[in-house]
Amino acid sequence: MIYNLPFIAVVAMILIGLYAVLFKRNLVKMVIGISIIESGVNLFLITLGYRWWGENGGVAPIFTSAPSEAVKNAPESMVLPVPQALTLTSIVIGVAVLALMLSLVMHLYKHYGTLDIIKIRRMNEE
Amino acid sequence: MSIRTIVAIVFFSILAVFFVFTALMLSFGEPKKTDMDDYIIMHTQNETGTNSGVTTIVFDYRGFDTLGEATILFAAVSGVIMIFRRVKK
Amino acid sequence: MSEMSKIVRTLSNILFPFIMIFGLYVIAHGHLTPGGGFQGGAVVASGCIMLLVAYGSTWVFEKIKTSRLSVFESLGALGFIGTAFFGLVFGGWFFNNFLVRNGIIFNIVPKTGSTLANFNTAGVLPLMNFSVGVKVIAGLFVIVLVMGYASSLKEWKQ
Amino acid sequence: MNWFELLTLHSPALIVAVPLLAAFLTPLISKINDIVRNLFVLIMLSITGLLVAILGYDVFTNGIRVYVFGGGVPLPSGMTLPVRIMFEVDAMSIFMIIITIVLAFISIIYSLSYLKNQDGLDKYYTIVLLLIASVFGMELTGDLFNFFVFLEISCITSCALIAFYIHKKESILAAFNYIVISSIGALFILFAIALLYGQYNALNMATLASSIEFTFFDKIALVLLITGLAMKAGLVPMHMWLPDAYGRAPASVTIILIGATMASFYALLRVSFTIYGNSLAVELNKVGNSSIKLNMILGTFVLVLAIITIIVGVLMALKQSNLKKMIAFAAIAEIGYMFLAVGSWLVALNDPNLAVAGFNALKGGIFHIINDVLDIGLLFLVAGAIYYATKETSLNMMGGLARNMKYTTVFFIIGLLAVSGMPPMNGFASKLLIYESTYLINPILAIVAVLCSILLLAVFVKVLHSAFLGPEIPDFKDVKEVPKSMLAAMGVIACVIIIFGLFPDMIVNNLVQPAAEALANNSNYITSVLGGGA
Repeated sequence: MIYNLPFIAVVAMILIGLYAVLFKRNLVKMVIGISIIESGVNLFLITLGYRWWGENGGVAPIFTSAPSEAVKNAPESMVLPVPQALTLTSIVIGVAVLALMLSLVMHLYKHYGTLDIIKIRRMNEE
Repeated sequence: MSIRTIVAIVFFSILAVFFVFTALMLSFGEPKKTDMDDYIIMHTQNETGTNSGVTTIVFDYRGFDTLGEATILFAAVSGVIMIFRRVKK
Repeated sequence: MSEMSKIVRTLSNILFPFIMIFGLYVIAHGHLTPGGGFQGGAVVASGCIMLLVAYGSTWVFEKIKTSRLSVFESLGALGFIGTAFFGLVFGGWFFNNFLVRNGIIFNIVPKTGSTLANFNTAGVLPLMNFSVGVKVIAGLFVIVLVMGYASSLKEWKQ
Repeated sequence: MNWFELLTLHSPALIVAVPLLAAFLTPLISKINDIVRNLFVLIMLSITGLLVAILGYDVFTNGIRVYVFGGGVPLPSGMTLPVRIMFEVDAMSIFMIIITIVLAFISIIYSLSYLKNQDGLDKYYTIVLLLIASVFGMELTGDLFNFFVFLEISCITSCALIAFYIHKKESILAAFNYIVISSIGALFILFAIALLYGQYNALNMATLASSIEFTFFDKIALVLLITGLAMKAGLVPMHMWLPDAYGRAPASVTIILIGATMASFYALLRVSFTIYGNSLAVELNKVGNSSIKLNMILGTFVLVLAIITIIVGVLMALKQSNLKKMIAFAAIAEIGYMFLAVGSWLVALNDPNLAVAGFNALKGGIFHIINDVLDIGLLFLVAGAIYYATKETSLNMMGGLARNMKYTTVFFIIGLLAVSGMPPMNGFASKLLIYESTYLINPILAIVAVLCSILLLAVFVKVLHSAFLGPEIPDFKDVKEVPKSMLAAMGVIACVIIIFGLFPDMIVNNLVQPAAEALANNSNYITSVLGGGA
């Protein structure tokens, strides 16, 4: 029923984030745009690892709380674990890049007094 | 409409076409090949002793990625401290 | 960021232990339930940042030196890479899980389903979880503390 | 198993782990005092240098070495696909690691005196060690997602280092531009890796290389990977961050940034030749009777961009007044030469009569990586020395420095001749290889390349005249020579340049030749992981 709705959501997030980075003039909005692209790509990684099973979908690959019939036919009933591990890494990368960019934006505001990238570039020219 | 925005619009539209095409062509819910993940799901308990499939990958099968991730956090923290080093009372 | 009102401070005092307990639980049971070093560390760090917001960054900055926090962070990172080097020394390969089945602690292989005796399993993983948890708590808290304190100084308010 | 075999067995992992361990220890050790910290960093770097030498000797004697993290055998029992992360070291990665360890040594020795009176130095050395470790990781790894993680570490660390002079507002802006562009590039690379994982459920480069059948998604993944990596390597349409980043960072940081850019160039080679190596001969469409294959399209695309890069790099270099930005634009032109060599090899891949010329072009391109790194590195060290002595970067303020900075002038002349490819220096050897082979493929390429190289010579002679010769400037009268360790760093590079220039075949035969062969055919790259399966 839901065909590839998640992938359309992924593309929407990536394009919105790209729009914010390319066309917005405020520095903080550019940083927000990059984190939107980041979460879009993370969603793409997660949705690649989904596997449909039975009538109510795949089960998380954790054996402590998995229902008994899911554990019996184990590999087919469980969702792929590798993309989830990759997304963990990519989320932490997003946090690190965000922290660095925001500290640079604070310094740019202290030096140039404005958050508008066009004004900053003009001030930087002369 | 400066040249910069025109170039940005062209770049944006090319990428938009690429991404929309990939989204429409991909099939959700039935991955083509899954043998690496099946191996991991079946061998988590007796090979690494954990019940959680994700944590075995994060710390044992692909532990080196997590070491890279820890260095990324370490680099970001020392980068931020280095950038704010002139902040004294 | 200046100090919050008395009510907010007392409430955050009450709430802080519960957030810490939950965060440490998520770190400790990383190899059984979903979660682990990074997620649990982020929860505890959010508890600390709640205190930072409640008490104002100027007061917290005097109390906690950033150099001591970065020492904690280096120790966490050393714990993690040290466990990897121990894997090289004992288990023969870098990042080898040498405690499963033949180690002294954390060496049992768990059974499916949530039984209480499962904590003592999964070899190297709990050690790595603890060190990464310490590292994430100290790291995230230092970032927000330094940014908060810098923004409260005169020169940043143009 | 005595300790030497043990060290060779574990050397790929230790080459990345030792700098990481040093980076984690530096904040603790720098609490004692500065001398101990500098000594500690140098000792750890020399251990890594020893490991690089051991691994290099081992790979050149008995072929590709695969190191599996956490397990022993690449393929777990009863599986055809590897599960764990693997380091795969062949002759090309050894070539790149040698460049990185040389740059790391020179940068640390140079920064001992160049940044002596700066504050925040313990964090500086931590981040420099992390950058060195991440460049090593990018060049050694055999796993695609692991490459992305190390690429991201090199992004963050080089952005923090570019913003080292926090009191200068231009360097903060340069760092912000750099982090924005490289994080978007890295996200495109991650999207491409996710696409490839979705198709083949494999992240290992060798497994991907053997199982790729160039479907629709592989085309998109190839496009995204090439744009992301070309953005990091500084190809024309996305090169705007490079002059600011190289120009505003301290000179010792710029040396390692050049190494990081070369690592992205190596990754581009690795992706297009090893992972997509088997599908380069896929026939895309037919024109008349001749069939247009992927390598023709990719080759012409890279060649066109290379020519534009060279022209833009040289012309912009003419216009600059800031010495460091001028050298940065010259660096862009040099990257254009490497892409020229790679593009001509791609174009000449399948037709028999041009095969030898194509392979010579690839050898010239790879040899040019190490030459360019040394020449541009030397020029940046000279620019740093001038800044250290006179606190002046714009050219029209300088003059008559030759009187009391004799050694720096000699090093500048050597660097000047090397960059523009004059005979005694190493630039000539590799550029000659590139000119010969591209001339056979398409004469216009060689003509444009030679002209731009002469223009480059004109640019730097202008710099020589305005900065070093010329009349005595009153306020530079008491300028004294730069301290010993900076001269030593520059001297080492100058000697290496002259040695490479006088005996180029020594380097080409036993260093560049195996690297080019390792890159040209990916068959033994695949078989060493999948065990003869492919």
